[in-house]
Amino acid sequence: MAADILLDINNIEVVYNKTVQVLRGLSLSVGRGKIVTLLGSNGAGKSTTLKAVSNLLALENGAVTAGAIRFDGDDISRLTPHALVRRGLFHVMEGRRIFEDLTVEENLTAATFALSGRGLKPTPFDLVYQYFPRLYERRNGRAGYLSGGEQQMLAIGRALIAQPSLILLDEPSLGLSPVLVEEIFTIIASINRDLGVSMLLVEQNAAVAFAVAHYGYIMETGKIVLDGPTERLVKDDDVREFYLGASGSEGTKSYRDIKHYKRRKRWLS
Amino acid sequence: MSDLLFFIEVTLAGLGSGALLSLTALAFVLIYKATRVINLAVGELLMLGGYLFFAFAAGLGLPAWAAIPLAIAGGGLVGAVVERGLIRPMLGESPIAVFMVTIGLGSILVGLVELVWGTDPRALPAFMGNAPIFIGEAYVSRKIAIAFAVAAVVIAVFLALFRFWRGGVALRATATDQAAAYSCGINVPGVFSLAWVIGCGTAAGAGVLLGSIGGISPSMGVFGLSALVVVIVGGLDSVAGALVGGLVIGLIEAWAGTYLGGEYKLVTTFGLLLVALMIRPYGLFGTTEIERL
Amino acid sequence: MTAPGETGAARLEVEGLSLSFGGLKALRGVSFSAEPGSITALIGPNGAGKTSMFNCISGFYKPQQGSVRFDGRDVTRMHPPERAGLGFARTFQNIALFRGMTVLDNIKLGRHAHMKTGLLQALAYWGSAQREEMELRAEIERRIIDFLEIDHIRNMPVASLSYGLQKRVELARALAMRPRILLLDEPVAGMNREETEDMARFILDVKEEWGTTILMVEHDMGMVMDISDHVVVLNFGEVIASGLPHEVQADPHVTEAYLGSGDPAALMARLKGEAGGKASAERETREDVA
Amino acid sequence: ADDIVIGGSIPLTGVFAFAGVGIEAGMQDYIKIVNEAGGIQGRKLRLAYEDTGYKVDASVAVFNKLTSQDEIHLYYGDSTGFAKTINGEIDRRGSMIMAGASFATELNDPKTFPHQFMAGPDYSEMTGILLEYIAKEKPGARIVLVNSDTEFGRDPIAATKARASELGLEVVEEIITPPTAVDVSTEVLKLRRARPDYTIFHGYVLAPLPEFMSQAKQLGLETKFMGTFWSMDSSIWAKVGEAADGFMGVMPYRYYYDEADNAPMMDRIREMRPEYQSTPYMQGFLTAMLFTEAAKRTLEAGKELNGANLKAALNSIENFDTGGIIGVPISIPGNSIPVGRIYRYDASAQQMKPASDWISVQE
Amino acid sequence: MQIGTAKHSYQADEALLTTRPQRVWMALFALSLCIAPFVLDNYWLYLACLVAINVASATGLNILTGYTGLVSLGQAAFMAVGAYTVGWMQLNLGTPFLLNLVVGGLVAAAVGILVGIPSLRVKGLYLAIATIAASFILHFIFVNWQSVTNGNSGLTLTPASFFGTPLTEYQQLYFVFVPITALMVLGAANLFRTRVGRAFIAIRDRDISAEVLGISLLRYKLTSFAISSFYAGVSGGMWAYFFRVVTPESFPFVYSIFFLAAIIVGGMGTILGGILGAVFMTLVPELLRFGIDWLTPVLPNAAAMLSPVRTVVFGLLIVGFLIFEPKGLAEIVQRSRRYFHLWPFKK
Ligand SMILES: Nc1ncnc2c1ncn2[C@@H]1O[C@H](COP(=O)(O)OP(=O)(O)OP(=O)(O)O)[C@@H](O)[C@H]1O
Ligand SMILES: Nc1ncnc2c1ncn2[C@@H]1O[C@H](COP(=O)(O)OP(=O)(O)OP(=O)(O)O)[C@@H](O)[C@H]1O
Ligand SMILES: [Mg+2]
Ligand SMILES: [Mg+2]
Repeated sequence: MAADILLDINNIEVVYNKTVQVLRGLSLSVGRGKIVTLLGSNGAGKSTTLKAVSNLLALENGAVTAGAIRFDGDDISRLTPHALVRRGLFHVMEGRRIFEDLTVEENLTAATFALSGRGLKPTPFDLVYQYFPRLYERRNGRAGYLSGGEQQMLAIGRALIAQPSLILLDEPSLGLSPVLVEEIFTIIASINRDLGVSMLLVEQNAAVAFAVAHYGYIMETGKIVLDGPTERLVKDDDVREFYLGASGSEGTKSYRDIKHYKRRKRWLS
Repeated sequence: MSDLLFFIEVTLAGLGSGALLSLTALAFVLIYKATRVINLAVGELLMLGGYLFFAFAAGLGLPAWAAIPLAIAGGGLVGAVVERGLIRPMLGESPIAVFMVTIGLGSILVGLVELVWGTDPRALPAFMGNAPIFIGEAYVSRKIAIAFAVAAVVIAVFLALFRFWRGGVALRATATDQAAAYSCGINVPGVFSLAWVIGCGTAAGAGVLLGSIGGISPSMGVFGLSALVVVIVGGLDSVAGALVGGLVIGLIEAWAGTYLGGEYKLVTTFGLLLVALMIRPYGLFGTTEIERL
Repeated sequence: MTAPGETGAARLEVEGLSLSFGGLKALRGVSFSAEPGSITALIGPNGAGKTSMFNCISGFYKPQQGSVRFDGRDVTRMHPPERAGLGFARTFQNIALFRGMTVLDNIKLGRHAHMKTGLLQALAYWGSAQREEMELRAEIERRIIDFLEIDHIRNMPVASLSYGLQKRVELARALAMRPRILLLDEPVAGMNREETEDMARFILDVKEEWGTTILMVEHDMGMVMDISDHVVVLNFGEVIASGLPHEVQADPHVTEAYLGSGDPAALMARLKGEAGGKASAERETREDVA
Repeated sequence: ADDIVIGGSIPLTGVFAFAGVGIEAGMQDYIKIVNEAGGIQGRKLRLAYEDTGYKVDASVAVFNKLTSQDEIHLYYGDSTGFAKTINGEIDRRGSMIMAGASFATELNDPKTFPHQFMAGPDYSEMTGILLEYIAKEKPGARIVLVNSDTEFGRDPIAATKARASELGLEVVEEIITPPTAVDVSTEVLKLRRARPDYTIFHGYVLAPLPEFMSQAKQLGLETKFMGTFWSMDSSIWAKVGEAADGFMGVMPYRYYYDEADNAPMMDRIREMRPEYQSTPYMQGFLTAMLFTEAAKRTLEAGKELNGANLKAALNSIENFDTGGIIGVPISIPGNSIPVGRIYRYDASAQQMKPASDWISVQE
Repeated sequence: MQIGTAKHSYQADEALLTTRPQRVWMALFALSLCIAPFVLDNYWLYLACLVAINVASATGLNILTGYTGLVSLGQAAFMAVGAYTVGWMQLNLGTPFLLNLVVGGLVAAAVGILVGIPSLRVKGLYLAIATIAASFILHFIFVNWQSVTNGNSGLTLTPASFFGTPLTEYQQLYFVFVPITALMVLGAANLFRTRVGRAFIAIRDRDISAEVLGISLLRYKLTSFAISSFYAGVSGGMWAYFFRVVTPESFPFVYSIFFLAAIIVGGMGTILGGILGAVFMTLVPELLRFGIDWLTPVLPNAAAMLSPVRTVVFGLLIVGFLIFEPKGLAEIVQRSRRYFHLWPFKK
């Protein structure tokens, strides 16, 4: 395995409740220092992929039944989720999942457990407050009362505290205002650039995902159907139509003009 | 004897038994704080603690200073086993389901104790001495005074721990969202085990104290119910609540028992519980649940 | 309960609404109105108070000041269930389907406030109770399930549905409420372009075929600008702009507080173009642009 | 001929197990004695019983199970609740008489409970016996009643108070304890304030009596503690140790170690069982003896074994010699045998020593 | 308009028993219920009556806890209210027993509403504890309201009479109890075909959004308490006629736990679950009795182990079901139904 590959997912299959197969031979890899985006329609299995990597599947009664996942060259299938975090793989879960009952500051404190046994200098909380000044204002309030966007900031802030080498980001733009989306993606890009953190980014907002990612995968019902460097993907006709909302060669089409029939995706045929 | 002195003595006795309630309530709180489980088997673990002490002290003839830590450790061990075997498989199930598991556990423990030691009540070997204690002129039962001191120290230790130790955050984080706690690098199974071991150990210790006062029997677990009232009044996730709640309930029981009659003890506390819940649905110091749409 | 005949789109007016939580002022004297049969979009930064506004309108929060009027009638002090009876229907930002029920039952539940079966009739399930259920079933099948194209999932438990479908079931349930005003809280959040298109079509069809007044919170500017008739912008609990979509879009305050550059291509260019520089620096750049 | 079956709902486990185990042994032993002597008119006696855990519904289930397996004319029931619950059924069947572990005052009423009886005094008669004793020892004594807040505990309160005032005794305080009380410090404070000469406990087996007594001792209270039948077993008190010394109470039977001359049955028991047998054992033994006597008298009179005949036969017992189980000849005019004796616990000997002669409160 | 799998009518689609095998099985079951009293001995009839009583009460609790999500540990206390009401009416008014049962249910329902009031503010397990409190307070009332309850000694009832015949034998009681219970179960099943039942489930799943969707929490939480305790009251009334003695200790707190355990073992939130759970939890301890009978020759001490073993088994059942089959017996039945598909009624 090439040394510049940080995360390598090879042909994995995932089954929930011993019955529902969700991933069917999915492979992808994340290069060191790169942002890789994973796109796909709802229910394709993107979140499942991330949970398989961070070993959180078991909590939802799911299991990886085939294939291998390597992080930094090691097989991680036997590691507990927290041990994995302490190795530098941090998962920002779908739906924010901040600790509602804890204050903002305690949420950040909780994330310091990721540093246990790594001999790192603790991250100053100020770093987070610098990126997200709003959090500073509300640092002593219960996180459950934050608005959606503020909660998303906190979730990313926790990732910063953990000083990971790879962040799995599950739909960070969900429910954020456009300006915040830009802001957060700017921050994501700068974390990647300045701190050299690699990222696997799952997004529905393809446009911004492509803006920060170096490489992209598109998945459909449990498999990768298309991949390539971002520059190439954004030129693909189907990607343009189904993810970017462009119709043919003209610009973005209006939602008012949507037809009541749909064209089939090429990769489904 | 003056009425005032009598009142003071009753009050002191109430505070003393209240401290025992607080200690038992602490077992509820520790487990709830980390796992969001109301462990209804606390009463039975307390009983088990009494029997373990009995086994070590009367059965093996160990001195009290050895038998007490052993009984507490035994309770902790049971806590670890229970957590591993019964609670962890229930991760992610509804709180009611886990609550019922602990009810089942209580029943199992009672049955096992009956199978091993039979149903006869027994007295524990005395280890606290007999000389009565007088505060000024007021009499305090020695055992109750000792129980009070022990409970005060233990609760103070936990209050300090939760205030100054990062682990307190880990505990509460785990309780709020296990997956998220994992993803922050918190050793969730570790936190679970720790909470159960300490919680059950505390219950076992309380059992030794209680048993040395009133003797032990398989049905002494009902004391857990009174302690449950305490945590509900104090707030399920608050150590301070356990302390204050225990003392308040202890006092009220003592006053009601003395001035109204023993049959009024339970009604008064339960009546008060209902009133308290209507005013503060999450107890005096409990955290309100966030409800947003 | 709705008096017979009171159907069709309603006009909603919010006047001087203020709401605070302890020291936090979530809404400060907000006023706006939603015209009958139109789509009004409520937009604004995160934490601006949009969901809180919805909660005040549907009665879940009690505002400290101001009023909510429904077709001229003051409903500010009314309990949520009564409002549902009047024709307030909504969906939720974080999906609030009843996970223990099937899709069909979830949808049926929406009609609750308009049904009459009492406890005793329910226990006997005889006569009018049975008739009422049958009518409801027929109407749901005819008007909602077919319309939203969810016939294949009607008997599935909602928990097993994908996110997009769950959102659609929420809409279906809201439609079963015989809405005279429909509140949609982020109907397309978490959806890809394709699903967003579907949802946009449904919303437009509801407006056109049912003639319902629609009030919508959404962060997907593409959709908001395309389908809404009127846009209200909240920031820090205050209305900072309102008007036609293109007017609002052009408002510099709105751009600064909420929209940003609004152009992913520009974002991409900027991110890719710059090799160094801190985020804060970039924020300044953007302000310069504005 | 067919066996004569004694049915039994017996609490071999649960809170009352210590009693049930003794009762079962006592009944089995007496049955053995009868069978070895050829049974009743050649018919062997047999005990068919099951454990109830001292729960009423379980007792009823056992009753129904046993009665649908065997023809039963004699039945042993385990609690007041059961005795009352099954009473209607027994009357309806009219085929049996029943005795049991309950000495509830309420059951001592042949009108309401025509087919039941108890092998000893009822609880009010027990406290009555205690009061007789007190009135003789210390006329005008001050008394405190301590009762548990249960049906069992409250049973004799009214009768005790009435009887005390007849005897010129003063009930200075009534203490009711919750059924599960362990910590009794406030109650002891009340006791100290009342300064009684005698404290009568009823409604407990053991706890919280020892704690009561040791705290009272710590406080230097002079009061004498007394109890009723179910807390009179000396083996329970042996476990309590020194604090138990001086505890007194009423007991309708002789103790296992009572070596009185005119008590052949006691010798027989010691012969059959070399180790100590509890007071419930005596109760079971005597109950079986009275069952046998009733059945024997009925059969000898050539009558059918049914409830009415058996009860009539039982009530015909007069000046009956129990072989020394009870120290005086007994009669059973109604549903109880109102005889008993005061014993005092001697901690050094670990035995109950007689403190009075046999006292009868029969009118 | 519809294609493929469309049902002929919504009526058929909404029926309680939708398939032919279901209907046939139900008919067989009903038939065996009718035959049972003629073939069972007194002991089994006794158990059958007890099962009927427990099924009625468990179904009630299932409505409250399984469907509405309000955990109650007061079901036994509500039964006691019904039992006392029935007992008092029987002794003091001599009214017909069916009327007594209904009034017993209504009084219990009224008390249930009162006890349910905290549910408007208090949630989850806090509420469960509030119901414990309520049941202890009720117990206090039973002990101390001498004039009505006769204190600790309780009420001793005369037998119920049906058109002049006193119902004293288990067989007679069976013929009364089983139809009453069947009706109550049917009523519960019907409930969940209508808006009332849906409202309950909605409250269980998420009460605050249910409110915004038009369901009055005040109304429906209290309704659920009322129905549940009505069922308990009627069941308690039957209990009173069955055992004919009602004392404060007749309905101990563990009996409430028993019902909660029953619906968990049976399956929360399914009608079938309430029934199966009550049957199972009533019969298992008795079956253990037979197990001990067989063991006695090998283990002379076995009899003395029955009660602790029962206690352990009771606990193990709860724990085991929750861990291995959280949806309870009802799920096992469903699964085997799927497994056997339409056997033996293959089309
Ligand atoms: N805990 C679970 N148990 C059973 N099935 C599950 C579970 N979680 C997810 N699934 C199923 O797995 C499939 C993939 O789900 P996943 O959440 O990975 O999709 P996704 O690509 O992240 O979708 P989205 O864009 O909506 O987040 C879906 O069909 C979903 O129904
Ligand atoms: N129940 C509550 N208690 C305390 N604060 C609250 C409560 N509900 C909302 N808030 C606060 O009120 C403000 C407005 O929240 P609201 O949810 O209305 O925002 P929003 O405009 O919907 O944002 P988003 O677009 O992120 O959903 C936020 O700061 C939030 O933290
Ligand atoms: Mg996802
Ligand atoms: Mg919002």
